[in-house]
Amino acid sequence: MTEFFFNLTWLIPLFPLAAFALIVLWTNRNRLLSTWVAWIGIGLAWILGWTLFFLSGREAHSLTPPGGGHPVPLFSIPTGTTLLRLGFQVDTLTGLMLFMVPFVCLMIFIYSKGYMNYGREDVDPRYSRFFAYISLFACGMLGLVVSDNFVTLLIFWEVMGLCSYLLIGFWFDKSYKDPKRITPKQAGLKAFLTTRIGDALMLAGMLLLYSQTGTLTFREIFREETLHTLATSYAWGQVPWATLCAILIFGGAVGKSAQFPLHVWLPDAMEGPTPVSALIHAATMVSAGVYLVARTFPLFVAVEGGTQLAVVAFIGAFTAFLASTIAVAQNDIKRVLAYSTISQLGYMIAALGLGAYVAAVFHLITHAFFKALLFLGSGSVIHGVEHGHHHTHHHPSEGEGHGDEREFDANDMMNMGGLLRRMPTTGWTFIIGALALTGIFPWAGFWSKDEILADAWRVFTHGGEFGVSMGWGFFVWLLLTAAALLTAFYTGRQIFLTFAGRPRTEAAAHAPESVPSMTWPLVILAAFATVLGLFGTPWANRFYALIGHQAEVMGREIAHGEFNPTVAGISTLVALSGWLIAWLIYGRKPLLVPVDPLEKALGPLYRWLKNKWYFDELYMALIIRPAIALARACYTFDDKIVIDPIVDAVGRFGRWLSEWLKKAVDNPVVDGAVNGVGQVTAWLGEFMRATQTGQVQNYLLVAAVTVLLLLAMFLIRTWGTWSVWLAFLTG
Amino acid sequence: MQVPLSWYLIVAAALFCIGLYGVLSRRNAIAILMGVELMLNAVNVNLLAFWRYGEVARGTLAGQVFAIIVITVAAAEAAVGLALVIAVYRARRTVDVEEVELMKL
Amino acid sequence: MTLSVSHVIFVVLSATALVGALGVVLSRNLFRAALFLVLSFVGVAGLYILLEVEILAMIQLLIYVGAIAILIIFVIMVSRQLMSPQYRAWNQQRPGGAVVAVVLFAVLAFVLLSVTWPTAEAAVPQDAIARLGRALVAPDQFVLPFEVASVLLLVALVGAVVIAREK
Amino acid sequence: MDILNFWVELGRVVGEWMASWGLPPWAVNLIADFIGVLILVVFGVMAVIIFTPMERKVIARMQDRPGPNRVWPYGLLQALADAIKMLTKEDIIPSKADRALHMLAPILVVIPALLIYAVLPWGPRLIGQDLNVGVLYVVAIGAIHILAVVIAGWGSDNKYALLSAFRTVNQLLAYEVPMVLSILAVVLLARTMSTQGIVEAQSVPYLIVTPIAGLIYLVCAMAEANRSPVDLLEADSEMVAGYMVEYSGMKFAMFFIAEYVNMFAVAILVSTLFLGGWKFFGLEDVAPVLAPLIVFGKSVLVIFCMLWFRATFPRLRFDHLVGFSWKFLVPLSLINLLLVALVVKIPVADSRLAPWVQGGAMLLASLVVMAATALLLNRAARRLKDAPALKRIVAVER
Repeated sequence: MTEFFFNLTWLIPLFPLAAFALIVLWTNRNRLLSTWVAWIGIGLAWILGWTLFFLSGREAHSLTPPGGGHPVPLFSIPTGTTLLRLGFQVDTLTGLMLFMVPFVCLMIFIYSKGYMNYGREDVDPRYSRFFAYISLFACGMLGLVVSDNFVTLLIFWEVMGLCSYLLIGFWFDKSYKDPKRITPKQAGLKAFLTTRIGDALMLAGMLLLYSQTGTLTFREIFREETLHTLATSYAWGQVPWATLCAILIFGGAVGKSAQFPLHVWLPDAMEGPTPVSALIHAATMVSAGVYLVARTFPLFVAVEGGTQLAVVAFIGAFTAFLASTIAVAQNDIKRVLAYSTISQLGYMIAALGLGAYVAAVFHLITHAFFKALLFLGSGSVIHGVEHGHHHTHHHPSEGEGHGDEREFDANDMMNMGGLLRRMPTTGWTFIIGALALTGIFPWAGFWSKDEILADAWRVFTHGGEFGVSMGWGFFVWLLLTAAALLTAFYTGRQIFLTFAGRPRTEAAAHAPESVPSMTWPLVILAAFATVLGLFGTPWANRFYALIGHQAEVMGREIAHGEFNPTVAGISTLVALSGWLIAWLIYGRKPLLVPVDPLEKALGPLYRWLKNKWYFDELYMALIIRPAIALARACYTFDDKIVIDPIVDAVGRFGRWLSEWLKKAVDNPVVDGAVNGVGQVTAWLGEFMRATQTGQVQNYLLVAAVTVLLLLAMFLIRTWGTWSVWLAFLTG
Repeated sequence: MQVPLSWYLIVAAALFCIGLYGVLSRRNAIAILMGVELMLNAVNVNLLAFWRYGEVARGTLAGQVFAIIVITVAAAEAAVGLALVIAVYRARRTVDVEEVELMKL
Repeated sequence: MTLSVSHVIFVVLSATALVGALGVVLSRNLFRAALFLVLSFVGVAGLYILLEVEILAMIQLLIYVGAIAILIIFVIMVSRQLMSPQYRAWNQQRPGGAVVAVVLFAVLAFVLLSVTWPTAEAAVPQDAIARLGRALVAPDQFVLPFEVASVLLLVALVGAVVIAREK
Repeated sequence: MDILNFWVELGRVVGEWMASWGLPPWAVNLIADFIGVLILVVFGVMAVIIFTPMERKVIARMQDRPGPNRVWPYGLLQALADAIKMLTKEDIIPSKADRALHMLAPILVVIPALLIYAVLPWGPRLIGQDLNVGVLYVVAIGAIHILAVVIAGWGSDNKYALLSAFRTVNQLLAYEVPMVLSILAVVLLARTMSTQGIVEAQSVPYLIVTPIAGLIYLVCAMAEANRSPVDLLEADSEMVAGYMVEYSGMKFAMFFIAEYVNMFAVAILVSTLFLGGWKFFGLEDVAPVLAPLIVFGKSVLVIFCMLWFRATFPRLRFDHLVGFSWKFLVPLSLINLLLVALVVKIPVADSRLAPWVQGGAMLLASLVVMAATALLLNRAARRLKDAPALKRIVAVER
């Protein structure tokens, strides 16, 4: 029975893909049908996904290395002397992802119906297309988590890249009065190109792996002897192949999971519809990067104390801190969440860099739920404010003036306030999500984040399993704890600015609660954000039981995360103080005008943070401008100095040659021959024409005469043997 | 006393040659069609004569079946041929095969 | 060689058929040519009866006389002004055609008369028609030609309608 | 001498009598055949004398008028008077007509009408020639009838006559198809093409077994025999008298005779194919001498029905007539043929029961098809009634 369901794995990505095809090809005229097709597609994937999750949990003992996951081979591509075996697999890590991905996707799909204004007059004109895209997106993520090799993984990875481009730029016709503000079209392009850098690195890593091992299947690469070979053979100097490949593959994760220095695309990706933000930044795309590292973890730990883990840990921790600082100074409700996402992903990456495999995956799962909740909640808020704005726009009141001279931004928290009364369901679920995010006991974030911090502390005090030095442990712990403080602060700021106090605009005052198809997913996700952490408590860590053995290669075991009262205390204290500071600044005395008090207090630092550490400007100056300049230079060189003259010369020579040929060869010889043939043909035609009367009866007469002649010839030829012929006829 | 087989065959040959003459020398498409019908009839006479004088002893029926199929083909040919004649006549007011020569240069 | 009634009948019938055929190719008046054609068909049908294939004789009458000849007459009536004397009935190759036809007949007759043909000893079975019917639809005999012929008929029917329909 | 088997006995006795003169057998046969042909021809021609008065009287009664009543008795010898009148009339040939064809047509029209009598069964063993392709023969002979009418139309050098010839080809060919198909249904049921065999095979009259074929055949036969209301070939009000317009005197009489001979033949055929021929509840077995009377009685019944039709229905428009055949009768008869072909394949264990079971199934299926047809026609008629063009016409008429 288990076997049977495992062999159905290939269906999981197929369901959303079929939904995509159906919508694009047939149902796109009918919005309701498209909605249902998408829902059914992801719903079936969800049912099958959970089935596989529970089955894989039950069969966990047989799905651990060295046997690896249950293979579901699809087909083989002959590549010269070897076969490239492509297929899917199920193991506990896949099962865990199948627990999270399709369910969160389903919630987002359901939410999308309301968000895209189904059944209202302002329904999105590309409504069906939206569902097609998100179905394809879900297909990409589901395919990615069930892949058992780098090839299919990369394919689905790129499918997601394509979908992120399409979805971030979904409102590609939108433009803003402010020329500096990034438009959805540009944002999509930015996301695509930025992640492309990581993808290129990852592809390089994959190719190197293939050149070294001759295979791209996880199962075969992660065999002990293969890993050992990789760890002990050197690319150059003292750099083993394993380290090089791991760092390159990590490049892909950096791009997809928006880690420093490729994090710049993610905040701008907020230009897409909010369900897309939830989909990209919670359930699917950014998780894919972390999943990639988790999936290829054996490669990362192949070399004892290698550079690769240090790189991972540093980038993760630094990103977590960097993003949380930027989030403090953002006013766009979704951008705050975006930076929060980057920061939380940094946590996971850092945890992986310390070898805290279980903690990272645990946080990945819990984070997906509460971040989806937060994004959908913010979408609900934006939606409400937009409708409130429309409401006031249709009934303009005399007292309200400032909405008209500048563009109204429904995403701006400064335009909100006091929404808890207007949108109770959204508000309370959002607050639950915020508590989970900031790591308040007993919500999910507390347990997962605490486990990461505890692991970091343990590395600092006891040393890591994979040769991670103690110093890294402390560095990571410090940065993550600081980030936790900032997280609590900006989350509190967000809550107080959005939901507390009094409405600062007419739009916020008239914002209605969202439709049930939007609020129900919020409630369900809130429930999960509350209880999910209880499955990962240090005393009964189900996650450890499930995936703890996944990373056990080269004879090493992953330590069981233990409860550390000191760390837990510190982090709780930090989180509470973050909330407290936020309350002191924004909650105690609610804002009445849209000016952040922090701006005055921090001065230049605020601007520094507000402008995201000037990363965009830096990249503009360091990379994009030089690249464009280089391209110009190449173009000039190409066109004006080298290529053009050569082309001209070749052209002139050709012309001269052809002139000469024409005079010397063509006119006398070829033309003469052609004309001669023509004349002969014409003459022959005139001659033969007489026989071609076009009269069928003429032809028939000729045929009859011919038959007669043949008959006569036959008779004459056999005259001597006439009797023989007769005998033949009669016999 | 039976009629010898060769009598039938000679009558059929005569019928065939007369039909051939009609096909070769007539100008009117309908007349040509009639000549073709005569030739087909000659063939049928042959088929049935051979059936009667050869096949009956063996108990097979190929001659009759073949004759039936020839008649079928003749009917189809007449239907299509006459339809063509009508179409040509309607378009060009003639059924003279020598005047229907638009395709000729 | 003794002559019997069947010889006489044969001569009469074949004379009918041949006279009819000659009438077809020699008469200027197309309507009369068509009637001669009918005469020829009737003569041939008589030959069939003499050959003891009554069913084919009846089919001959039904299809050739009842359908084909009538259709030909119909078309002749439609295009009746083409029978006026200003239209030439014969083309230039008439003498050539005549010579070819005569020579061909001579050769065929020569060959036919030189061969010793078998005589019909066996009697035609009583259930010949039933056997013919079964043979036409028996899978191991003629069902395929039969079906092909029916498809051909259908195609010809549709084609004739399409071709002859006024636009 | 067996009085109950009088006709067959009579033939035998006459044969023996002639043989006693010392004639060779083939001569006896020849003379006997000649006598038989003579009887049949005379009897066929007698149909005119019998049925002309009948038609005129019956229709007159239906139209509530006395009909011919001058020639004694009750005007029943009117036909004889007409014949004498016609024989004395001038024989006219149009000056530009094709004389030979003009003369040929009246002869050619009578011959096939009489030829049909060769295969009409009058009783057990009482038949001109029991051909094993009997019904096919009847249909084939019908083709010559068409030819004759066309020749008449062509050979008269008359506009109406020529139009009539065109109509002939159209109508008769159109109605030949469903006629052959319905005959084919009967042949499938009886498993023989011999008319005698078909009569013998009818334990139940085929009109009851396959009413669709019967009715279609009746309609087609009327069209073939050119009877009103489907006498579009000679429709007086449209084309004077059609192909007969230039014929007078004796030649017209030939056409006249042919029509009645044809009608009688058709009536006998209907009774043979669908009414059980000379069978009448076993009476034919008891007294074969009565068989011809049974056939005659049934035929008169059929002819009465034809007259009834004539008196009841107005004449059809020509395109309606042809369309009725191609669009209605042909599909229906094809369906019927399919039904029959399926039903005769119903396996019945007891071979004695087989005809009854198959007949019952056939009747049931026929009734279903007829009901469905009626339903469809009703639908079509209703749609037609709602058609705007028709509404306009109705409005104008009001």
